[in-house]
Amino acid sequence: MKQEDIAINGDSAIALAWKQINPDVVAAYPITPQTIIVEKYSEYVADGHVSTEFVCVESEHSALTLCTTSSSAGARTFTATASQGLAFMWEMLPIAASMRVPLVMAVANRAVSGPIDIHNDHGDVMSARDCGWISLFSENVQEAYDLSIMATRIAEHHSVQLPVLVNLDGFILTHAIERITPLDEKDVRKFVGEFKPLHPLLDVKHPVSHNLMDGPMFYFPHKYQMVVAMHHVPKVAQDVFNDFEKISGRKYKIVEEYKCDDAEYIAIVLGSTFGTMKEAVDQLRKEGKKVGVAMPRMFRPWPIAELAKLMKGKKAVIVMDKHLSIGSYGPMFPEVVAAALENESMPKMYNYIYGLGGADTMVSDFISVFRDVEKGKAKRINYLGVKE
Amino acid sequence: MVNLANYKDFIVGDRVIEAGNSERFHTGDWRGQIPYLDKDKCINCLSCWIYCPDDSIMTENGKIKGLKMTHCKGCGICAKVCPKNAITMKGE
Amino acid sequence: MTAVTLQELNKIPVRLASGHRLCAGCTESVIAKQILMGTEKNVVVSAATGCLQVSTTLFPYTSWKTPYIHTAFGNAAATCAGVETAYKALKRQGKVKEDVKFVTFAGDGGTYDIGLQALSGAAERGHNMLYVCLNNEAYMNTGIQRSSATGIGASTTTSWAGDVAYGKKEFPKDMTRIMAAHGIPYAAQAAPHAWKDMIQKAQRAFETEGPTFINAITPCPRGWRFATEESISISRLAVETCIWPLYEVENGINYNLSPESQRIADGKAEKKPVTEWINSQGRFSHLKGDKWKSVVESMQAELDKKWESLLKLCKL
Amino acid sequence: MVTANEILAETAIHAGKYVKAFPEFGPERMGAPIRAFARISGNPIRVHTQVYEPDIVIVIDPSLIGKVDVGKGLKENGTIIANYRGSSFELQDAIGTNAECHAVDATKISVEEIGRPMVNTSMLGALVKIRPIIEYKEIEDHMKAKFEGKLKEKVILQNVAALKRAYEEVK
Repeated sequence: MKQEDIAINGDSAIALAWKQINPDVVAAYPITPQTIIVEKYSEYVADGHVSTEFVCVESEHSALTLCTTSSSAGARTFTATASQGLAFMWEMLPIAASMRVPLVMAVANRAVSGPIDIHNDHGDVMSARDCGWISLFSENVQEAYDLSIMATRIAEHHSVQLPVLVNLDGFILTHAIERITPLDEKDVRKFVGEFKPLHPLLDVKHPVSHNLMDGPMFYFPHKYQMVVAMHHVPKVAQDVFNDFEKISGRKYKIVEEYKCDDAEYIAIVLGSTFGTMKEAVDQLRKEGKKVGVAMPRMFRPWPIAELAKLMKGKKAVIVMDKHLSIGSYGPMFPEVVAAALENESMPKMYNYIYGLGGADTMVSDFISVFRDVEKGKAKRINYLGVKE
Repeated sequence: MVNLANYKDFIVGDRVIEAGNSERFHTGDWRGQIPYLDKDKCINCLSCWIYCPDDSIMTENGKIKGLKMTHCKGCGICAKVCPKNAITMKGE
Repeated sequence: MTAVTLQELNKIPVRLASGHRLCAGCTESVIAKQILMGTEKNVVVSAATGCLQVSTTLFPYTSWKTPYIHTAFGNAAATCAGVETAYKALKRQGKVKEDVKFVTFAGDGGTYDIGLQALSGAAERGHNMLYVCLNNEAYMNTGIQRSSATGIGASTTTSWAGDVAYGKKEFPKDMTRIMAAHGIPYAAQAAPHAWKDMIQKAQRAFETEGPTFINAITPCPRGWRFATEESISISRLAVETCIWPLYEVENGINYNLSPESQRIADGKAEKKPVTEWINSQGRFSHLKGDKWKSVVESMQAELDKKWESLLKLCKL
Repeated sequence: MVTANEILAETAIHAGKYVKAFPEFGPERMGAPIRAFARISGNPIRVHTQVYEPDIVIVIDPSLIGKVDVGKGLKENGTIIANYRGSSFELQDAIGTNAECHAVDATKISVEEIGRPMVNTSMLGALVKIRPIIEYKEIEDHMKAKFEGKLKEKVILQNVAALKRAYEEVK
């Protein structure tokens, strides 16, 4: 059934997707700019729109703990956080992943303290990148909504069984009203289906012990088991994307491309910047510049094959990082370079660090990035907007 | 090269579905001393049973059947709590 | 409440299997078994990182014959609360048919220190679960470091007794009363030698709706430095010296002494001096001479004060 | 102001347009001066940055005029609509701009119609008169629908009256 378009901000769109799925358990702790998600969901609970057990915990550490064991117990479980909240959850991130719980967490991406700054960058999620979670990125509110629905299917797939982060840029998407086309609730329920947990704790007739202590002989193989699960993700995700297209008409790919086919210079970005970058690309194309932009739909697993294919034969690749590993590159840059190793020849590679702590980056800034690279004025690492 | 376990032998995640399988792991060889039960003195009060940390007091129909040595770590609690001194600890 | 006799208890299948790797003479498994005898319903066990956890679930072995889960150190209450929340959701939908009870075990480190926030949060939210603190008065799993449950004067590996120090300088936190102050329906102190009292308290806790708390003194031969066979008698001594009075609190208000402590209050049993406690364990050996006499005196004074205050709460 | 921005966005989407409307990013503090942005277009909106070169600037708080450069970045054919007691020429003068300016005494209108200086709805009325990006009727209908059941009918009608008066009175 075709739904009427609605005006909704990113956080509320996440809450709407959750409401339509009606998970068994939601536990969360409020933090800017994720707050609206929990407030809105609390409203759905109060008005009886969902039958979810909704728990307002006393901290993010407990939020993720509660969600992890709830999922282990056999309940479909969602949560959301940002910044310091994700940092406070950090201890539980790799535990949730190694316990193979298919829970879904929205992250309203925000800079990590200090100094304290509530605005958007990718410092929170990038600092959590090695924890074994699948990490999906959205360009706009529609995608944040769509990915929240698709994430459930990806996480719960029996060949995956890993938790998923759904990232949306703090304020830029969380607090911005955009036009989206929601799905019919019945279609959403049918799409996500029933949660079929593996060896749930609450199957008391078959008592199972979850999360034992490993010695060196078992730890590494258990980690390798997760590696194998991650390898399954691109195929599973693309299948889920394709199924989703059937009910929504919206296409999703492992790596999203914009005018990359004949481009000589391409930028690789994450999140809402993909949209702004498209505008920059269009303006440069009017001048006849062969430029393009791409966004990996997921940072974990890192889509090596798709990116290698994308970079083949390009003159230069510009990696735009909204986070900085201080003392090294932006977190995405070495990953892009490593993916390029799959090809016989390497394009020129540049790293731009931009937008930290919410420093707004305009279309004209992105245009100047392409110009500087074309003119050979770019350094290996460039700090956009900082006077060096 | 170290010989690690094969990941394919595990179920998904760090889980064990065979409840109580640690019974196959024998802690009996940790023992420094061994308890001996004098059945004639035993009044089947079950004190040793309720206090044994390693579930090594075998019972049947509420009576002491004997001591199971596969897991007994030789702590001596059973001997100490026995009101009739029916259990004594001796070097192995 | 059903009558508790060893003959009856002996019929209940034991839910903690042998083959666990707790030290010889450790009372943690004794307490865990006693607590689980408090219900014949299905129980999900959770645990904080600690001795019980590492010893009972070393991959690929588990000693638990009942569903068991562990996540981390400082979140035992949240670990249990998550399963309990899932149970509520799935039970309501008919996806789980059985009645299930929830219990979590955590040491004093995981309860008094790093896990306090999660525990307080879970207590305030009213999860239907029993939280058992296995209080062996220090971080035993990592090698006897002091915690806020460690008694004054105890020598630990982070509060050594030395030429100028008498061991841990501070009196322990009164965790049971902190939990009672949450207004939870049931909180109690127990000790493993008093098995009947322990099991009755567990029964009471399992039958109570809402969060319940049992703080169990957990003698540790290795950390307290006494012979392994003494575990049960040391537990008894903790009660006899009033180091560890046995009592229960309903709804944060109604304090009642349990039989063994009641006998002391009634003058029917002797209140033993703290020196007997000190003399029974190697961790206090430096307090035996005259050098730290004043410390021993202050220990006795504090104990007496605490005991009097408890009697007042019990309206005695 | 955030609510006004919401109503504007919702009405525009209802009218088949694409929108990106958002408050200035930052913590919410009652009474502190803030900005809100809206992009409205017939095509999907891709640019996610704040608005630096607006077509229209709406000044809700008259005390900012003369203190803050409200016309900063305004496009060549841009328009300023302000809650201002004087004439449009006086407004132009007070701001110190050659840009097209329109004044409406939204404070007076809202006090008289709503009983409180809640100027949001009045400013929306003025906006759709000067720049009919959406039709007046659409915004009135949407406002009624949005607040139905949430606000008392009397309050809704008061707001509609303020919307209408500002629509008529803006100079």
